[in-house]
Amino acid sequence: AVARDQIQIAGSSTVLPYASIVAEAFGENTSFSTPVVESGGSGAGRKKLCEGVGENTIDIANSSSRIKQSDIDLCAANGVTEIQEVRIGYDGIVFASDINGASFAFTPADWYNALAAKVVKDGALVDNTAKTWADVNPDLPAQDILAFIPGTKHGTREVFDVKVLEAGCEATGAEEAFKAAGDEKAKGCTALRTDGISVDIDGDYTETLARIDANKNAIGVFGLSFYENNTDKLQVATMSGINPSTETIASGEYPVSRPLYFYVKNAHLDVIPGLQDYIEFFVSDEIAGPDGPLAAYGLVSDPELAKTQEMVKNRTPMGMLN
Amino acid sequence: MNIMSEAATELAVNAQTEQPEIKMRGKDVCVFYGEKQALFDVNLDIRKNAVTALIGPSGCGKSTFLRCLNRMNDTIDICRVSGEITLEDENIYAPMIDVVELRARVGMVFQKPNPFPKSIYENVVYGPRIHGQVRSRAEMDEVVERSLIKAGLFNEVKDRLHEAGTGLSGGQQQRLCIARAIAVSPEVILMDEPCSALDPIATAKVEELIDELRVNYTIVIVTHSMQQAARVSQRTAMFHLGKLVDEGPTDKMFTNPDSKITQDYITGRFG
Amino acid sequence: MNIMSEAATELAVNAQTEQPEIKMRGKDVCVFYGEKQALFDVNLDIRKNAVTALIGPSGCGKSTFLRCLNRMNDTIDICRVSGEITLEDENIYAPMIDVVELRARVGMVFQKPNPFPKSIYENVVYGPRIHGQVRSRAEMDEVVERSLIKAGLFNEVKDRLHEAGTGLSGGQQQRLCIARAIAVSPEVILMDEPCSALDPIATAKVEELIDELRVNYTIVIVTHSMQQAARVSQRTAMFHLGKLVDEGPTDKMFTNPDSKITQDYITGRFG
Amino acid sequence: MTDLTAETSASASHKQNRSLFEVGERTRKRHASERRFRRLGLAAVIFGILALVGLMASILSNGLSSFQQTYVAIDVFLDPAKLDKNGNRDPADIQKITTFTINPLIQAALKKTMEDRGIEADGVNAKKAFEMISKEAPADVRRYVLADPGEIGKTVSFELLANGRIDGYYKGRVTMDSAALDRNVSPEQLLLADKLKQAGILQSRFNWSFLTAPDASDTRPEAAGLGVAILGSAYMMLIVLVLALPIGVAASIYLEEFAPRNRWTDLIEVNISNLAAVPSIVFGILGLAIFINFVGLPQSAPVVGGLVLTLMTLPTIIIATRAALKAVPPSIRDAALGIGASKMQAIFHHVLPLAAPGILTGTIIGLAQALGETAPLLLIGMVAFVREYPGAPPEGFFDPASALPVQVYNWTQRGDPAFVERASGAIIVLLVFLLLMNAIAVLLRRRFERRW
Amino acid sequence: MTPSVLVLSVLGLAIVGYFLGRQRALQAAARDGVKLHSLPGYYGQSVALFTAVPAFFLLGAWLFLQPIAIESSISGKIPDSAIADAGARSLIMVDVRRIAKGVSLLIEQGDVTENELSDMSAEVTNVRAQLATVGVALGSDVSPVVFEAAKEYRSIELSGDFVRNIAVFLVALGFGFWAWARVQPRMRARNISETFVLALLMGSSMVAILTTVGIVGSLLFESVAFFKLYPAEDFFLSTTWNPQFRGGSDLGFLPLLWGTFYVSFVALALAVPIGLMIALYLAEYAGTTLRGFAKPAIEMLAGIPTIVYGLFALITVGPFLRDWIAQPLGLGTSSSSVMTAGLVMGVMLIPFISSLSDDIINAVPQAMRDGSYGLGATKSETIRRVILPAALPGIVGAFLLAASRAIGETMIVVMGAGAAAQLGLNPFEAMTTVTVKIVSQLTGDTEFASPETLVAFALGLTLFVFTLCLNILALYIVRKYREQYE
Ligand SMILES: Nc1ncnc2c1ncn2[C@@H]1O[C@H](COP(=O)(O)OP(=O)(O)OP(=O)(O)O)[C@@H](O)[C@H]1O
Ligand SMILES: Nc1ncnc2c1ncn2[C@@H]1O[C@H](COP(=O)(O)OP(=O)(O)OP(=O)(O)O)[C@@H](O)[C@H]1O
Ligand SMILES: [Mg+2]
Ligand SMILES: [Mg+2]
Repeated sequence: AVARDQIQIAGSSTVLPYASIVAEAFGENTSFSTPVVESGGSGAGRKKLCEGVGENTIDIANSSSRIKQSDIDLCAANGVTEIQEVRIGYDGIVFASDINGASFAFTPADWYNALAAKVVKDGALVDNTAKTWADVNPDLPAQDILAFIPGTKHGTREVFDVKVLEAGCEATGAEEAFKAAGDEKAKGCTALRTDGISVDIDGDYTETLARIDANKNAIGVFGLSFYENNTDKLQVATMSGINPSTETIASGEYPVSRPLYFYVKNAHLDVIPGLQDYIEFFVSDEIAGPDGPLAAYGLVSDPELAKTQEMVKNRTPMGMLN
Repeated sequence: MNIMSEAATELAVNAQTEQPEIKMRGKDVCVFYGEKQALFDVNLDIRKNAVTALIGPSGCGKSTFLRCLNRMNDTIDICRVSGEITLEDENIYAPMIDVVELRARVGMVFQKPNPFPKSIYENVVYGPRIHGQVRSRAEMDEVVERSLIKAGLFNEVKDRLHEAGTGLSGGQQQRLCIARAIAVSPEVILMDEPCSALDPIATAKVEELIDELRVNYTIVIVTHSMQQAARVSQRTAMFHLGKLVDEGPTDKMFTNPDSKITQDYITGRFG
Repeated sequence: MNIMSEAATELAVNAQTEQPEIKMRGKDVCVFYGEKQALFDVNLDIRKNAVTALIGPSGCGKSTFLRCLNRMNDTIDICRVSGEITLEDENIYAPMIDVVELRARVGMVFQKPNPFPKSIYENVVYGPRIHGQVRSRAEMDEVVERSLIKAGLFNEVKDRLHEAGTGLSGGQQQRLCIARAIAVSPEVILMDEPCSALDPIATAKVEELIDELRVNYTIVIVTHSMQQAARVSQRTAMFHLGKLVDEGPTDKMFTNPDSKITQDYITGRFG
Repeated sequence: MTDLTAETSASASHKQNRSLFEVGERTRKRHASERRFRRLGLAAVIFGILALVGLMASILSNGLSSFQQTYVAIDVFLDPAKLDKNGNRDPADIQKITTFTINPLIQAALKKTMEDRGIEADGVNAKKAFEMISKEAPADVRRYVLADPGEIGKTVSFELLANGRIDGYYKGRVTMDSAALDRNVSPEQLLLADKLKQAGILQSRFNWSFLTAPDASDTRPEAAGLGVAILGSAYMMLIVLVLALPIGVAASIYLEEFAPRNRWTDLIEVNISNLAAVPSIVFGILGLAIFINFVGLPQSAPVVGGLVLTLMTLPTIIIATRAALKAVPPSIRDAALGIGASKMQAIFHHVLPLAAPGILTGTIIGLAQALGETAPLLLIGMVAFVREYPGAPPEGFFDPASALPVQVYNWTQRGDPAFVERASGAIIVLLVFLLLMNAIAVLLRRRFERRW
Repeated sequence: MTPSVLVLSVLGLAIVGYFLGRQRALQAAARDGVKLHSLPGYYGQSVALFTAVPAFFLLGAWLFLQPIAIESSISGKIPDSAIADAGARSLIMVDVRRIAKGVSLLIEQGDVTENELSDMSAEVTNVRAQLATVGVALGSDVSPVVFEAAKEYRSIELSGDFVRNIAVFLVALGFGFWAWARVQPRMRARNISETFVLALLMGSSMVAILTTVGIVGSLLFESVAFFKLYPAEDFFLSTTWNPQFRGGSDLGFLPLLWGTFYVSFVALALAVPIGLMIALYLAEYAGTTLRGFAKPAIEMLAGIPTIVYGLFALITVGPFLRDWIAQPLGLGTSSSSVMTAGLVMGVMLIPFISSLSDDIINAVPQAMRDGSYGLGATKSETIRRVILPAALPGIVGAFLLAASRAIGETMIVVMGAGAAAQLGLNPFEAMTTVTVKIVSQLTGDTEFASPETLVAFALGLTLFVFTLCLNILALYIVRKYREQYE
């Protein structure tokens, strides 16, 4: 059998749009076939990557979070010893509501006080009873709290937990209270109320948008690029006073964002036609740079892109996880 | 068995000498299945409290005529009936007639025993219940007992009234169907070859029952067996190719029929 | 018709005076359906080139015996047969017997006409084809014509050989089934109430046919009609409750049977 | 008559009779309940049909517009200075030109066309005007040039796709109001589009490429098509048909006609009906484990999808086929056996043709289910962005492809609202597929039924 | 000769055998003047079958056993020292196989000749790069030991293949000849080929069993891994479902099971009465025209992709129920709810109930209806009191099929009922089902080897066992009540 002539990519559905933009441009501008980009989740993608070396395994896994040690171990056990880790940029996570509704300016603490199961009131942990945003923060509109947040399957939820809830937990002093109450790791910070005010969305952003359409006073969590495609329906809220944009995120001012990655199986590099070209193409300035199509679509360009380009050129496999 | 059928014949003779009372009457009955005519101008009187047997070769229209008598033919889409059939001088094919009530008064028992897949008790009580003839549990019990006794089945099944009716033997099932028909207190009972699926012993039982029922009901029975007709009926009507060819007291029909066809049929020249 | 059946009786008498040749023979045949025994030690000889009628009340085991003769009972899972049945002195229940071949030699016609839903031509030619008896188109045409002629159907259908067999009338269908059975040139033809679904005219036709076929084939026929048995058969076997109670030349059986049961049955005391 | 009735009823021995013409209170109630029941039944039927009509209407109203597409007709000068710097028309060199190089050519062409026609672009600069053309356009031009390098240096007229928002404007999805809020399009651009339309530069026509083109990335909804998905679905249905039908029928024949009734066949029976209840994603798990990891078949290939869907549809086909076999009157079997056909011959010559209509129905239901299924494909890599057409069978079965439901699923997830319309369009195509299959089944069934 | 060519040539032999066998039968019959037992084609078939089947069996067994045999012999020759640094022995063997395959490819493409190969050694040549040119990927550079092993692997394999080809051919020819020689008019050729067909039919029915085995197998392995990471009693008994990214998740099965039941219940509560009424109306009342149109139209409902239903639930039904029922009654403000998903799913299930029940109702013997009409019952009385009870076992079957679909449905639940796993009674609250969580945990961003992902397999297995029990119950019910009429 002659090797397959298409690059096979699998993994995160967050990275999928970017990967498919690049794949399309790659197919258009080179003599190689357009790569096949599967969605199916970061976890499954990394698992497929680590299935082994060979034609019927994938070449690249997209991931919306860093690879885990367990995945690396699995890879090693299956003979996949060299993996490159390529960070392609940052994904901004924004909070948006219906365009015709009230505008919001949030802080992580507001979100914590609105959604957490237990909040600090007068120095004690009590059950959260806030009904409206004004109950949480008098500066916010007196609108019923209803939040559509990513379900626990989404990598976005992890970012939301860390960058918003835990930050808010700390800011409101709840973290200390949890620790004082014997919850060493302050796991209570990410425990959400279950009275229907915070709604997990296991689907994608289109579902969140449709739900906002059906519940005009709700606030949803979106990716920046999704929001930018739907600015006629959604208005974005500021976080800690910063308006989310590719610039504010790149500069680190806007707090809620996360890096996106893909992982390349080095063993396939010279085997699958165009694989090396593809990854170089992906991280090239024309594509992943601040003026490239990815940035235009809402990916926040990585300020350290040059380093990545260098690494890709040298095929440097990733080292130990730190 | 012989004794019984002789007794029946005797009774029939008596009945004839009395003023006959007509329960149902067919006047110029024609039946069409779609294009095909199955009955041609049948004129037949059914006498009260007597057993009338319809005989004739296969496909001659016996069942068709029988099913006209309680308008069971209505369930066949393509079937059209013309002429007049009266029950106590009311035309049952008149437009304002309520078929449901008609059928309560003219019950039917079929060739193949067809008990409902329910308990014996439920089978019997089904008719009275839909007609609102029973209200209390006690009334139902009574109806069930009475009907089963009349059908000569009570002793055989009294301990298992709540077991499935379909679990009975063929002959018992047919008697259960008769009990079910009796339970709504009909005036006329139509039977379409009620014994053709039964073994000889069960047949004898059912024939005996028919003879007993004659006292209270008017019975019309279709049969293929000349012997059976002779045994159970007082009057016999002979059909051939959709026409009523002969009709009269059973003993006369079997000894000295008017028509050549009947004679040939009875003596086995054809059929 | 009368003339015909008288002629048949005459022939039968002649046949009797000759040395009878036995085509099939049942020895101590017992049949069980699961736990239930349907036949008890039946011993019956089927004579060659004669029509043997099996009579008896419903459920007595006529069909069961008939179906043993070409092992059609094999298709019923719960059916077990003991004893011996021979065709020309070969035991057809011997382990090495090929049922398919047996059934080619002992054909069967059923109560309800069951032509294949194919053309008349295909119906007739099917048997010869699977048995490799025809190869060329011409051979097929010939077989079809010959069989249909023998079955007395050719003139009626010769213009529509390629129309559906199911489009024929009941009597024609039954004759088509007979033609189909004849087409494979069997030695014995079994018929289970072949006329019970037919009208008198069709019945007469089929009976006539049976009489003609007797010259070339051995025929066993089950019938409910005493008249029919008298008309078409040379020998009659009477079954009752799974036992063979009487057997002999038809005319003797109908005038002077050995057993009381037969006499009662024939004279219509029961059944 | 009433007199007569009175007389006879008086003489009746065991009960008094009413005239058949008087309808009792109770009977009237029974008739009323009869009518109610009947109406209830009719209402249920109407509910079912209304549900269908409602769903169909919503699909059609959302999706029909995807069969129309807006194009921009302009003449592009294929500048040799940009496209062939060396001037030797060497295909290897031309191969290296990128869409980024071509962009300015189109931008210039648009500007020139507007100037030639005297169209004023108030408040829309050349770059903004160029944005009204799809990002697919340079790729079209590049393909054209690569196919025929001799054209370099000429001015060629192109029909380029308009941007999705402009297209949406003519389909009512984008309005002046929404454009004011939309970052991707401005009201000025829409005004310009109107002018271009008047000048005949912008035109709408039937969108064949929706049926033939491959999928496109999130930035070009206007270029996305169903070509690969239709091929993929067709390949998979072919595999399902070729495998599931014979296996299903064979299994049914065995179970219905030959198998002894015992614990073992009970087990098979329970198994089959249980497989019908297994969530479809579990079949995906099975496919991944067996066909890809164990057998080593490729990812994203229709062959794997077809195999998985085969396993998924088998129970449906078996259940339907068994019912159809059961419904064939035993007299047919007897007839065949009676003239010396073997059991196998009786079944294959007579029973099977008679059961064919029922088998077909079951097959169609099974195929319909398989045709609309996404979840199992998720795990075997067919829920993917695929732009290359799979090759011709049989090799094509092993090439990556997507499928119609996958395309629906993917498109409903994308950010650009133009994809919603595409997804509905894809559903329409899917339903047309279904109707086609049904029509074929109906035709076949007619053929078989005529032989009854 | 590759296996596929071998298969084709054996098939060719079989075809030749067919004609020879047929001819011999005809000749023998003509010569001896005997009738053939079977049609001539059957003799041909029997020869063809004897040619092909044993050969294929041998080939199959060989293909299965040869690699195992070679593997064990080669793997024994690799010194432990070569393995210590490069990972497990089995991994090395994977490389050996891959290199052997690649080398064959190289030779096939003419890049290397056999002679060059025997001189080639991993120290001098960059085997990895060379193999890459033919599309064979290797995880690392090739050590000499491994390369030598690969060469040996290849040579044993080559000779093995050679012997295999010869053996298969001999078997085909031998059995074919034997069968051919055996052909004589009285041979029961039809029985032989029918026995073979029967075996084929039986084999097909085995596919269902194999599928089940495959499903259980592919679920079991990962399920076991899951239960090693997460206590089984928590999974089965805990009432909270709350997966977390950083571990410490609660993965209680009960809320999902409850959601599954609740949603299915609502769906069936809509679909069963409506579907049944449709079936009754179409079977007992409707004229042929309405029936001819309505039945396929309603069946179309089953063919619409579920994602369409999902969107319908999300955009239309959900908000409608919230605004007009849930909020006015004070039952909640959620637009995604058990009710939404249930009702929409109910619509999808209608045809399953109506079509199957329709067939079953039509199968109720006319005698039952006649019996009831003969007693003076109206049509609806007959339907309610006689037909429905008689058809009940069959309707239970239809019900179960619909229930199975309800349990297995994903898209409608995701979009209609939401993703919140909770135990609650309020039908206007969001809930979720087992199937939804299988899909979302499996396609999520959590790492694969974590309990949060592996739980999907445990869920699948549990659901499988569950539906199996349901089906056994159904079989029992149907058995018990079947054949009441007939
Ligand atoms: N439902 C029907 N549709 C069309 N024709 C029918 C139908 N029922 C009966 N017939 C025809 O009407 C004629 C009379 O049939 P009927 O059943 O009344 O005969 P029968 O005397 O009862 O016969 P048997 O003794 O066989 O029961 C026959 O020719 C028959 O074919
Ligand atoms: N398939 C079967 N399973 C169980 N019992 C059967 C089966 N077929 C027939 N029997 C029983 O065997 C006995 C003889 O039946 P058979 O059909 O031979 O009677 P018959 O004389 O042909 O009756 P008929 O005149 O009604 O056709 C009957 O008691 C019948 O109930
Ligand atoms: Mg009749
Ligand atoms: Mg019989």
